[in-house]
Amino acid sequence: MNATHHHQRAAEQSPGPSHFAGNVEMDNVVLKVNNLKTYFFTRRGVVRAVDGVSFDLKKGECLCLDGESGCGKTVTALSILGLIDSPPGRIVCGQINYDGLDLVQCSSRQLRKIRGNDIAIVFQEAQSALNPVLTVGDQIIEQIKLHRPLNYKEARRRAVELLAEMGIPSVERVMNYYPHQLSGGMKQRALIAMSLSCDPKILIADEPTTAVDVTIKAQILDTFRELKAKRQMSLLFITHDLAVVAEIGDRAVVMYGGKDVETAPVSEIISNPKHPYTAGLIACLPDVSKATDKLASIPGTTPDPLEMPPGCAFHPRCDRAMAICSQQQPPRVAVSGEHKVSCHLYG
Amino acid sequence: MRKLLVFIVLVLASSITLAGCAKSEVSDTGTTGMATVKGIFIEGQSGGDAETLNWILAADATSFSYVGHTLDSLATYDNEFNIQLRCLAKDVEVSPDGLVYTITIRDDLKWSNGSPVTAEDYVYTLKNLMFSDWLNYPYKGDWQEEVNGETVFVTPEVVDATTFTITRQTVDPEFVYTIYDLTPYPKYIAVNYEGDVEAFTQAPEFNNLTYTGNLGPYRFKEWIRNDRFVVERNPDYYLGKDVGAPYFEQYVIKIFGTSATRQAALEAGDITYTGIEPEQANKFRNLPHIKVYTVPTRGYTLLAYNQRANGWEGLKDKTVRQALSMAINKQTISQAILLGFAEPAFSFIPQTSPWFTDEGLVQYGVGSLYDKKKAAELLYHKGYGIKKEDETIKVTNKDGSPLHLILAVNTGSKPAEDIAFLVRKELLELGIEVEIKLMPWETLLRQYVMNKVPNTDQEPRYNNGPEAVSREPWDLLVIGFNTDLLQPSGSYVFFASHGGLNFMGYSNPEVDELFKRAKSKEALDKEARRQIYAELSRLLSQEQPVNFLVFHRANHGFQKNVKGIEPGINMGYNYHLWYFE
Amino acid sequence: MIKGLEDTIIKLRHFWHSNMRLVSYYWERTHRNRLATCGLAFIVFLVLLALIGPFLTLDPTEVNFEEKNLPPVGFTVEQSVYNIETGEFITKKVAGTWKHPLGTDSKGRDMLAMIVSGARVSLFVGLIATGIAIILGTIIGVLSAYFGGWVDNVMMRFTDIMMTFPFFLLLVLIVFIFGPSLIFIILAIGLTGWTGTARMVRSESLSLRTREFVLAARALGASDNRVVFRHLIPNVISLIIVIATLSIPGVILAEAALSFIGLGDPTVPSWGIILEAGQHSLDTAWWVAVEPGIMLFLTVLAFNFLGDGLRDAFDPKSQI
Amino acid sequence: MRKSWLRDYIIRRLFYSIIIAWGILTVTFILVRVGPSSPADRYLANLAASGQDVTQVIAAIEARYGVDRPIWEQYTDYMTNLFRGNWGWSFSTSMPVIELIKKHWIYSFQLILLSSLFAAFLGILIGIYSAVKQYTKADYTFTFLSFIGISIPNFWLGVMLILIFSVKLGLFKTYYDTTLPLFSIENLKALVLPVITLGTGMLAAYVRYTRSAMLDNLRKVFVTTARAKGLPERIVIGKHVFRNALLPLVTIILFDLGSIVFGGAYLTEIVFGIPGLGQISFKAIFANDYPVVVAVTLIGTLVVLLVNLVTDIIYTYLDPRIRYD
Repeated sequence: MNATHHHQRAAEQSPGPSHFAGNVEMDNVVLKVNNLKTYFFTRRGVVRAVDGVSFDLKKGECLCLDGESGCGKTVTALSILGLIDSPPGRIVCGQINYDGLDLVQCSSRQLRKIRGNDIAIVFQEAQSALNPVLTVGDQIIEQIKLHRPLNYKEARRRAVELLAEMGIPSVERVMNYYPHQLSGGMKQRALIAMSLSCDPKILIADEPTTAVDVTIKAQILDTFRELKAKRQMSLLFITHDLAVVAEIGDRAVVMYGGKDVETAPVSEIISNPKHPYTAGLIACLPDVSKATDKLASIPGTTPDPLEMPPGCAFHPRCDRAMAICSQQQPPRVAVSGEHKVSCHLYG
Repeated sequence: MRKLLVFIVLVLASSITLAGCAKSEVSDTGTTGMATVKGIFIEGQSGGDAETLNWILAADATSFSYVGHTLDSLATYDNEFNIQLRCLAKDVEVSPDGLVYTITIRDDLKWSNGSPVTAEDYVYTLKNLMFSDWLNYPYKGDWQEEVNGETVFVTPEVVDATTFTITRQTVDPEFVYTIYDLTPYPKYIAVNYEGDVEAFTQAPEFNNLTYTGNLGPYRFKEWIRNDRFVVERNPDYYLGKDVGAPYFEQYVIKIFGTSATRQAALEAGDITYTGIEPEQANKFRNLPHIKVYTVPTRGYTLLAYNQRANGWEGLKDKTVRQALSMAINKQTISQAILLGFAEPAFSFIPQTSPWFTDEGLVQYGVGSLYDKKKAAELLYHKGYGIKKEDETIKVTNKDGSPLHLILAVNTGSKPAEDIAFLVRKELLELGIEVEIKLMPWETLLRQYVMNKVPNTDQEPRYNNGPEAVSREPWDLLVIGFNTDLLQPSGSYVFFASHGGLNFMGYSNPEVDELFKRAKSKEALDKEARRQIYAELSRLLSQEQPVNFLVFHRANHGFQKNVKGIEPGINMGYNYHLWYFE
Repeated sequence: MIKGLEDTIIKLRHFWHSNMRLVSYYWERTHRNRLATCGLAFIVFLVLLALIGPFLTLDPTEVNFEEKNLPPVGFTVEQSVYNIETGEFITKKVAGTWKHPLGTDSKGRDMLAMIVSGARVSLFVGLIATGIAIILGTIIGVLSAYFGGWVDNVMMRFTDIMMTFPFFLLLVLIVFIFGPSLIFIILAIGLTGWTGTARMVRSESLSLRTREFVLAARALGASDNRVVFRHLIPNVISLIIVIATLSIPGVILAEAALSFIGLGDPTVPSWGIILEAGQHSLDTAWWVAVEPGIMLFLTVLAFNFLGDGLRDAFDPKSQI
Repeated sequence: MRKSWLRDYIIRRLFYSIIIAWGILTVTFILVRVGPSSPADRYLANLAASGQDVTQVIAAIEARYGVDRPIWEQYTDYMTNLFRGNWGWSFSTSMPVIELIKKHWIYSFQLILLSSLFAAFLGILIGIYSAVKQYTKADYTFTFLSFIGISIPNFWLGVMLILIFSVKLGLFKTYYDTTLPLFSIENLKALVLPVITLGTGMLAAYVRYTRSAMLDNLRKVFVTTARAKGLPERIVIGKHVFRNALLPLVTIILFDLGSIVFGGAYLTEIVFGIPGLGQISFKAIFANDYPVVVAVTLIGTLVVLLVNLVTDIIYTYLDPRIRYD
């Protein structure tokens, strides 16, 4: 109660997102997403998959996008790369600033130059993210040749190096393997190797640990950590798993119903969640120290994307909902320098 | 080569008969001076390809016509039935008793290897091939006669290199026409295959006509099955030595799937000649680049009355047949169905035959003898009918039950089908219900035409005696017959009691006797024969063993630049003298 | 007694409701597809035409050579008759009349009446032959899947042979041998056309066989008969409906093709038979070939539209 | 590693194909021979006209072609000869069956090949376009047209094309001209209408198959991966999506190729008077010429079986996941 009060005050002192636009750390920001809205215009209605998301990605940091499935994380990632299927999807407003460019306004040719080269992405299911009828080698070489002026031999050599770097055994053979001949972990690594093949400045990882089992998950997280350390690149890590966030993230953006509800450094999110939703998520984390019979969970289900509740989308599930919650969108307030939250509790 | 008597009423615009031989002398049109050898003549046909060029094995007229381009027969005739003896034969002489035929062939005839064609080749062909048991020439019956109840072959004999005789034991004044059609096989090749039917069937020389030497206006070039038969100009042709004939580089017979595409090809100028259907005749006449010739044919369509045990009993009665014939309008058939390209028939001898006479001919189905009311009355008087209140007569069975007749007809022939429907319509007006049974030609033959005596192990034939019946019962049947203009006696097979094709079971001793007399010594006298045919015609027109319906006319469409054509019943007889302008 | 009746009624009502819900659900999904709706409407129209049309039109067998080859309303053609005496043609212009709105054929039969009675034949052939093929295919497919082992092996090898057999040639052979009667044509098409159904039903049943409710039924000791007829077949019904709808046009076309090459039943005027006659007089009376062709085309199109719509409706994958 | 199982598989399939071919051969032989009609049928009427004893002559003619013997004997005879490479003598066309086939296969082949190429090329292009532009006007138009294409009876289409383009407009000959040199523009022109006739149905079907196969793959994650790599759309569609869509397409196209040999090609040949194997075997059925019917059926069957086998083998290269065990 006390903490809440404190943050409320802090928000009053530094109102509005414009505050950190002029941040001194601006040079450090490699990707800036501002008020991004990506809607899907389907026959049954408009799905506001991403409905006003803003965040910065700084150089060398690992920013986690967290939230339940369907909250718009993946769509945000795809919007950054301009990979929204159109129709039915469309970025209706917002800016994505990268390297002096607004990616939303970029021509598809400019975007293609950035994709895979400056910004790469790793999808969650390596099984379906790799083309089943092309060899692993071919798929990596293809990307290298696309962005680098290398001949086939050189591209191949680089691909072999990358795979070896990812810790894949007998690389030469694996190059000629088709995806189905690899194990799940190997596939994931191959995919990561592919995304790294052009030394991207930003790597987006879309739930790379969801489809694999626990030991591999740990290995992959290790890989990412090493990468970040070694390569000085920014990582946008998408996950629904706060445990993963805690393990790898520097900062986190919590999303709900297409909106970023809370943004803060990871340590603060874990120790001092402001938004009731974030708090709920953290409460759901299995805590080994406490022996409880059952896992906690947030009551209710994620809202129907076609019928988003008015006001704060979370209010039907929120145990601290107020009258205003169902009427007005909560404003974004900064509870501390790096900690922002959208909730009427702090308005 | 053989002319076939029964025709499937299929395509009425039948192809012209390209005579097995043609005049050697320049025809009096005197146009040959302008003729030069050029161009390819393409004849369009629909209705199937030939089977074989090895003609002794053939069953179909198309096969004989293909071979005819490369191989002349002994003799032929022109449109006025003048016999042209200057073909392969120099002379065919009949002894006064009508038994010995002496044939003298030309001495400049050569096989392909250069050896002369001799009388020996002819006699060999007759004796060792056509009369042989191993080869089973299907039409050897033409060369057989009945002597003391036994069927024997006529006797051919070589006299010298260019002369041979054929001796009969019985007189047949019209046998000479069979001889005219004779073509030879080369003995020097045929001996290699003698006795081995399989080898003979597959003999490359016979199947590719490589032996024909100078015997025909054209030489075999190519035959693509179901597509085209191509012969090329034979520069050595014995009749062309002086005049340079024939004048076409190639003669092509092109096979089409339908008459529609065939005619369209003529219109487009893709082909030189084809038959024209009645519906199209006027259109083609008005085309500037086409010349249409309308000529009589040998074909006639008839309605057979089943007088066997499985037909309606009434049909055995002459009056009933007459009454039915009286109810069917032949004008409608010739005008509405065939659009004028037919004339009413009253007997089996058409107007175009030299033996035709209309003296005493009873003309059922036209004029005053097309009278439904009278027909109904006739039937009523025979007991087949009931009078209704308004005095009109409804034709019924004798017991007053409705009369139901079965009319069989083959499919694939539009005129035949149309006629069947017309017959049904006409008879319905008398109160007779006619059920039309449509079926393929072979089915019609096997189940309705062929017959056998029930409960015996007889093989079905077309006429298995008076007790025989067909497998399926029928009453009426639409069919086409060919008549031979020069030898009408051939029609005995249809109308004589024992005639091989008398499937309707008609029997009249008087008719039998007349046919016999037409083939006897008495008929050697032409006037006597004319009398016999007149009597036959009159008798059959009155007896109505069948309802003779119409004789057909055919339309032949040519590109206008084809010259030298003499239209007529046998218009192809001089085709080797045709040329492109 | 009354209690039993009540139970039955309740059960029936329940059955009716649950099924009607399903039916209306599928209808809703099919209906959404505009083309499928058009197809269904045309088929309904066609069925009505076939059922009551013959009572409204002229007699299709009535010939009248005085009125032959009349063009459809709005067209004029020239017709001429040859005069054998003068060698000249008497030509007249003939215009289509409302008595024969679609014209007449070369026998003067009313084309409209023939098209209408042709609809009867073509639909009859389509439905019966498809019925035979579908029933055979379903039985073979279900049994194959259910029993597996050597039964499956034998049946599927036989299906393989049938599938490899050049279908149309087989059809032509059978009809040629047994004669072109409608019954044989239907039987020939039905008896040769089941292979696809058998394959599809088999694979569908194979996946059903391992599903819980079948396993449960078998565990509870249900007889083979019961499992096959109560559990397997009802569950492949939707698949079968789709196959049937998509097979009917094929069957109608097969009959027409047979007629076209001269192996149709000449006594029953199907569209194919009319078309065959018409192609010989394309130049004189084009409408005789064009009209049945259009009907054939529209019918096949309608069934394809409907079949496609149904497939989408029944296919859970295509849910949007 | 791949080779050994593939070889075993091919051997197994070949063996199996031989059995199927033999089965079909036997059934066809029996079907043709048990029919009520006889090769002598065409003599029926004319024989009687010459006053012959029909039965005797028919018996003689049947003996000439060896069809008077017990069917079992004819069958073993035929099979023995076939095994020795002797395909028999066609008595309705008077030439060795093998010669007949040698002379006529090319007409069927060029028709089928050109139609397939035409249909596959255009069909795949339109299908891809339609899928990529899903739910646009162009897509709806092509989908609708493809429905029309599969519904139009191809023999009727042929007749209509002749009526319009040959009869009314005079742009083409009303028949196929066999005198044209095989590799010439004229020949290509002569095949335009037949190819359209035969190809339209196939084209429409391929549009539909391609469209749905492409749609199946367009939404897959690996396509997004490919785009995320920065690949141009042309390569994403052409290489990544199409390579995957090709799998079902190859089966369908090759399967169609087998089935049209005896379906549409048959009718097209008849409509346009193309003297191909279809037309030849069709005439042979009516003439009871069993050596031709059986031989053509056998060839058709072998083609289908071979094509199926080739499809399976191609498949292993197109889809590395496939293994036949």
